[in-house]
Amino acid sequence: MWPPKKGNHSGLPLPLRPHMQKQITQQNLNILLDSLIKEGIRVVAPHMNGGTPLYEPLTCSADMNTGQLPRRSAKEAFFPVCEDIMTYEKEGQKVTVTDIDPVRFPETVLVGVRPCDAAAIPVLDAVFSWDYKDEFFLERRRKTTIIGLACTTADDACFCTAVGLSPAETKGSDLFLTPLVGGGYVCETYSDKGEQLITNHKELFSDTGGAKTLPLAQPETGKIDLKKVKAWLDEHFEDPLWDGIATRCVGCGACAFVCPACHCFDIVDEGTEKAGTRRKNWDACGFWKFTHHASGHNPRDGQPKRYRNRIMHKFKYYDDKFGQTLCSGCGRCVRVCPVGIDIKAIIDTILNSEC
Amino acid sequence: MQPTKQNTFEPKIIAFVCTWCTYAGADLAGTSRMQYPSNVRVLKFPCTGRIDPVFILKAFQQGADGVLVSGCHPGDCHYIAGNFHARRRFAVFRKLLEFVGVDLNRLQFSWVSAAEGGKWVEVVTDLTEKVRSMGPMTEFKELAMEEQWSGAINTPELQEAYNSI
Amino acid sequence: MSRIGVFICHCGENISRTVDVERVAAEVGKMPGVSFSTDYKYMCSDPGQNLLKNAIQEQKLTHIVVAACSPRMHEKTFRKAVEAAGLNPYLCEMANIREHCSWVHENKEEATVKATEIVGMMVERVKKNRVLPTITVPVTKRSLVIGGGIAGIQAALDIADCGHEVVLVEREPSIGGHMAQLSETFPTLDCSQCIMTPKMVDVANHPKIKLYTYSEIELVEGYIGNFQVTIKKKARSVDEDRCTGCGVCMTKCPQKKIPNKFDQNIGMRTAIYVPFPQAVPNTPVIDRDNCTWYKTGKCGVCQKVCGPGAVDFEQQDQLVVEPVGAIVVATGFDLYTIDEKPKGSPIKGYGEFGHGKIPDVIDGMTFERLASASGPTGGKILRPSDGKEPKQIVFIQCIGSRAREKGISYCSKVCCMYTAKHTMLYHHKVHDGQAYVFFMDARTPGKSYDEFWRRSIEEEEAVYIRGMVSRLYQKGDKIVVMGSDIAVGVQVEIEADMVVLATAIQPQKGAELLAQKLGISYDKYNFYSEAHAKLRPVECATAGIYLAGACQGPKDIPETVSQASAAAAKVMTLFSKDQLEREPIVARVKESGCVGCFACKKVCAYGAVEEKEIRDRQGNLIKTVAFVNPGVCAGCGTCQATCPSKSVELDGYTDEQVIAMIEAL
Amino acid sequence: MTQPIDTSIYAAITEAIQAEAHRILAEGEVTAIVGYAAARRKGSAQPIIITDAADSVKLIFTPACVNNLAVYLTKAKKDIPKNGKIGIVVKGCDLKALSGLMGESQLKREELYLIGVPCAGVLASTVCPDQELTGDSIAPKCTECDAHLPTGCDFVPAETLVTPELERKYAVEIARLEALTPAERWVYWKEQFAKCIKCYACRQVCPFCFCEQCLCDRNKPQMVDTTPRPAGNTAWHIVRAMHLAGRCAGCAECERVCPMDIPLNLLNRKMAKELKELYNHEAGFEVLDKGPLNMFTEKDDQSFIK
Repeated sequence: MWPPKKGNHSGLPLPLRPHMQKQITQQNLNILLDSLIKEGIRVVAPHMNGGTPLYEPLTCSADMNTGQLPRRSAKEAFFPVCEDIMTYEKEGQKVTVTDIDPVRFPETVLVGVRPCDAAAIPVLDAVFSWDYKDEFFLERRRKTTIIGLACTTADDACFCTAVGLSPAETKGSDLFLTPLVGGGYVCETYSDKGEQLITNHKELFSDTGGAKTLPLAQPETGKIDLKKVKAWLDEHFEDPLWDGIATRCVGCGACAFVCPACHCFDIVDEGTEKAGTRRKNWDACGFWKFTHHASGHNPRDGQPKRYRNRIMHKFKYYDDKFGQTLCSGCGRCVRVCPVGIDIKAIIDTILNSEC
Repeated sequence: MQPTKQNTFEPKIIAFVCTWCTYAGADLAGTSRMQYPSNVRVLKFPCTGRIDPVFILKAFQQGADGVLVSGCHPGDCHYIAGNFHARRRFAVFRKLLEFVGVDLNRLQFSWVSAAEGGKWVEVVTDLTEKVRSMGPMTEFKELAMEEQWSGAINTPELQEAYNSI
Repeated sequence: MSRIGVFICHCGENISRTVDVERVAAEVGKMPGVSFSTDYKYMCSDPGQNLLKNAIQEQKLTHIVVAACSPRMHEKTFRKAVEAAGLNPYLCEMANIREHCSWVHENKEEATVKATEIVGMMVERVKKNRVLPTITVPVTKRSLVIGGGIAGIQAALDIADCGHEVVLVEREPSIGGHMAQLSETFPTLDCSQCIMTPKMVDVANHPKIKLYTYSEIELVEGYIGNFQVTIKKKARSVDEDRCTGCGVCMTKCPQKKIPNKFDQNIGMRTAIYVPFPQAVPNTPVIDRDNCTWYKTGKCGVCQKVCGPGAVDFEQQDQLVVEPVGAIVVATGFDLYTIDEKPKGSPIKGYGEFGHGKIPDVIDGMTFERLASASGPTGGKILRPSDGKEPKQIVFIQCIGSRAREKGISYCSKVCCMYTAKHTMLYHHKVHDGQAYVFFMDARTPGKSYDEFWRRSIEEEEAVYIRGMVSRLYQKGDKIVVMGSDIAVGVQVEIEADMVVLATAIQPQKGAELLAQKLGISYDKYNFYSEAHAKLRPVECATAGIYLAGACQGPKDIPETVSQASAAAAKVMTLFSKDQLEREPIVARVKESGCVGCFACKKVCAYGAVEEKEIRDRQGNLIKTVAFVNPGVCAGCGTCQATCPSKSVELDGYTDEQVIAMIEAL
Repeated sequence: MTQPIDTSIYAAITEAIQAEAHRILAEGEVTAIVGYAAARRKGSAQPIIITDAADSVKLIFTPACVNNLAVYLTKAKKDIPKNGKIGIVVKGCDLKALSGLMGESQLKREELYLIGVPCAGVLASTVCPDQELTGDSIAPKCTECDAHLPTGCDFVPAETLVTPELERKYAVEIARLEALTPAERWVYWKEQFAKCIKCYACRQVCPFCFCEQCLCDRNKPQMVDTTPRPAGNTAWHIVRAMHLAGRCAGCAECERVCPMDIPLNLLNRKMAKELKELYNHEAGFEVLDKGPLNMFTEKDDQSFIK
């Protein structure tokens, strides 16, 4: 199985070129979502939880609020914060283990997904399906339709354009919405699932009437030469730069947990002697425990080594394995880092470094 | 403790006690053949100073409807001052639990000496009666069943189906 | 995988009457990890214990739960049995289904369910039990006795007679303490010095007793069996080895008018002095505050007259370290001094009864010195003001004692008896005099005590007036004492020549400072606290330290002597073994997790937590962590509940064990 | 309440810090200085550790200098090479953490060179770092600040500053929650804790979470469930609040860095309030031998004990 073949291992249908182009009013979009909810489909969309924007299941379309980039990425629809994978029960000397059946995962429509979030999802397909096929991830992928939404605003943490994406990037979306001046959206389908959704609710969509789309966001960052970054990383596993940029890292998992592409997880058993559950939950390479061996040895024994792994994994290792970059420039890690570590600034530093 | 009859709620009470005083007081209640509700389960410690607030939290999480912490009267500590340290620790911890929304009627602290078999019976009976009238401690039990939305496997219909059972 | 054996006891019918023991055994047999489960009529009987032992061997059991009575009853029994069968005793736990279940519930169903759960809880606990080896600590078979009064002397002699070395430390220049000051003792009226001084000489001559007088405890380190005590030998200005005790220096000293504390400041002494003629050792001390040499640099007469050349003005305080295995604290008492309030004293009500203002108002101890044949008046009762014999004398009891409003709530215990004695001594010496006693109650429990008190009234003609004195003032050369006789209900007014106050017994000044050095606890009056008021009355909660005499609370001489012998017996028990064995329920630090915040050290009442430096092979300091001295740790576990990272753990009550029990419910 | 707050002296403070940093590094009084430097995003600041006097020009102080740099001095978090004294830029609130750490044997005063910063306030985590400091944009902790001027430092720029009276945001919120029923409070905190993803940013930035291995990372026994489910989250935050009781002096870093906006400092302030009422204890104003939960008096309140 090593090295993995680059390409599609997931068995999921490859995205199509835009196939169908339609238009929908805001009102009809709401009707669509409400009817989906009524059908028992889980509709997940950006929503304000108190003051915090998060992707969450809606009980009513009116709760959708696409005004801000959700604090956590859309990856959790496929790779939950925490999920059960099996349960155990002991009686006497007998142990009964019951696996969680992915068939029970709900049908889901993920709507209002930002391009940087949607684009990261097919990138994750690669790692969850190259040697071991992670049915937990793949079943959720199969059961989910992704409706992307073009960005009209960006802040100075955004850098999707720098990693070759854009506020109009359709990668990863089954259906892609671009807001129109005066309300409503242009809808383009990029997969059978997207087409199916329109076909099933034909009455809510109309043909495009040449209405003008809203001006899209223009993140201020220029393009990064990812090849050059990788080339530098290929040569600089050991470099004084790492100490310089990561001494201040305090070793939390905030960057990894909000990242649309980070996908490390831990498996823990929770419960008592008599019964319990094996659970899979997010993990982060910034934690000291991440590579802590049972022996007490820790090969990544300092924060710079851990932070180096984060950069290496995103811009070198994943590329080596799957030919893709593990960063979609959403800027979440830049915004949440408690000590202001800025991945964009670090890439800039790498590019500007002498050798 | 499972409900013995339908619709009668029997609370589960966990008691963390000091071996030198309250445990001995409970022994005395036994040798004196006093009677009290069978709901309490006693965990013996060398001293209330050993009782970590996490144990109380854990007890609630494991389904306790009421928790009792009982040790030696001030000045009587077998280890000089363990109960004084415990007193401060729990004075603060109960305020924290109250602030996050735990009804303090479910958490009782007492001093019961080795001679106070009667007081042990009274404290246990009162707490059991009080908690029985309050009904089950649902907060932590419900919490244990909850998932992040992304990890939930039951769809709304399933949820409804569960609820109707 | 553990192979747990569970044994359910019927306790005759005590348990089986309300608990269906067969059902419990069957239910428990199904629990994970339980490989053997049975019930038996009497587990604690020989056949019961044999059942247990055989099962351990036949079933290859690794952990044991005995469900029976309270572990306070039979835990030791079953742990011994388990040990005899080859298992570590700490792999055996008891489930209390008698006192906590069958005896307190009547409903058989409920009791059976509860018993099953209790056993289940202990099954989960025992799985997490670890093999705990018994802890042994070496014992230094030398003892320190602090205080050279009758308590310290008795304890020192008893221990030394047993063949163990004793280091006796006394703060004053001579041993003897308060008992040496007394004239006669109740209830036999034998002369105190006659019975005391031979014991003092025994101490001085005992080959096993090392005596440090004019010395104080500076520092106590270590723990039971292994204390290191630093003693400060104050400069005597006289070389003890050279001095022959001839006393010429004292006769030649020009400073002759220094009030002698031993004589309650009525008698006078010189600047180079021994407190009293029978002092042990008989080596004088120079009182540097009153010595002309130290004040002006001139004089030096004592040095000139000293034949052996023992006087040494340059002598310095010395620190000596003595290793000992046990400590007896016998620091005695002090008297409530109503005339002057000691600095910082919380006691209210100083300056009452004219004490300190009216010269003929004296305290009981001063009366002892007046009555003593070796005292300043040669045993004659004479007024300090004019040296006349008082013909009317008033004794007032409970001065300070039992006065809650003043801050001393306790009874000083000896005053009733010594006041009765004083009336007799007075009557014997002043045949035409009349003694009056104001008292609240007469407390005379003790062998021949009440008879003694009645004798003072019936034969020695003392007049006892039940009631307190309301006012007392000087009128000419008389002292007018006004009070009420509540038994009769009349006001009483007596024109007395002399008034004697029975002042309260208090701990020595600075008692709390010594307690802090020793790491022992004390009550709100600063009396030292015993480990248990009834069952461990001579031991401190701090292992290896014992109490004797009035430092623990007011006591008379027989009681003091008994306690001193008891303390000596405790010391000898400790010294009877070369190694001290103790239950291994002690805290241990997991050094890898410890960050050295020392919260554990801050809450440890025993001073068992020390700081330990961890260094790499080059000797560089990696970190400083906590270390629990297993010899000192008492096993309360307060450190573990306090440790934020749970890097200290109490063996026998680990978090794993506790959580397992909670999770079993 | 868009009350403007005067931060005009911050420029002078920046200059003074730079000059002092240059001097102490050049003269070898310290081997490193922990301070703030400008970052890429407009107006933003980030912690910086400098060892070269020439780098002292990088040091700044602005309303975006939000971090409590004390976290860099505790062993479990960071190992700045300790071959000499360390200089550190501290606001009054940060200084309180330092005194706590000294009381808990984690730091020694003589190993530090404290550059105290008179501070009128810093920006809330919810606003962009280029905003003006006002009564609205100020961090909630600054509305309750009682240490605008740090004391006992080795160097403090001479300026004094006027600080406006602001509504005490935590006090108001605590009072609101206290007025609710336990059930209502439970609902409130349940919603808050449900958001937690166990990224442990709160723990990692906390100067007092200096344990090498957190109790909540242990699995023998598992005292607290580690998964980010509502049950484990609730237990984690309760245990953390208890461990900080009597120690936390309110730098509010936990709350600032929480990517899920959980009002963690509310718990800590509530605990501080209780400790003040019960034992008249206030954390951080002096180096204490024993914290309030490592000591007792015989007269402590026991009205809650039967």
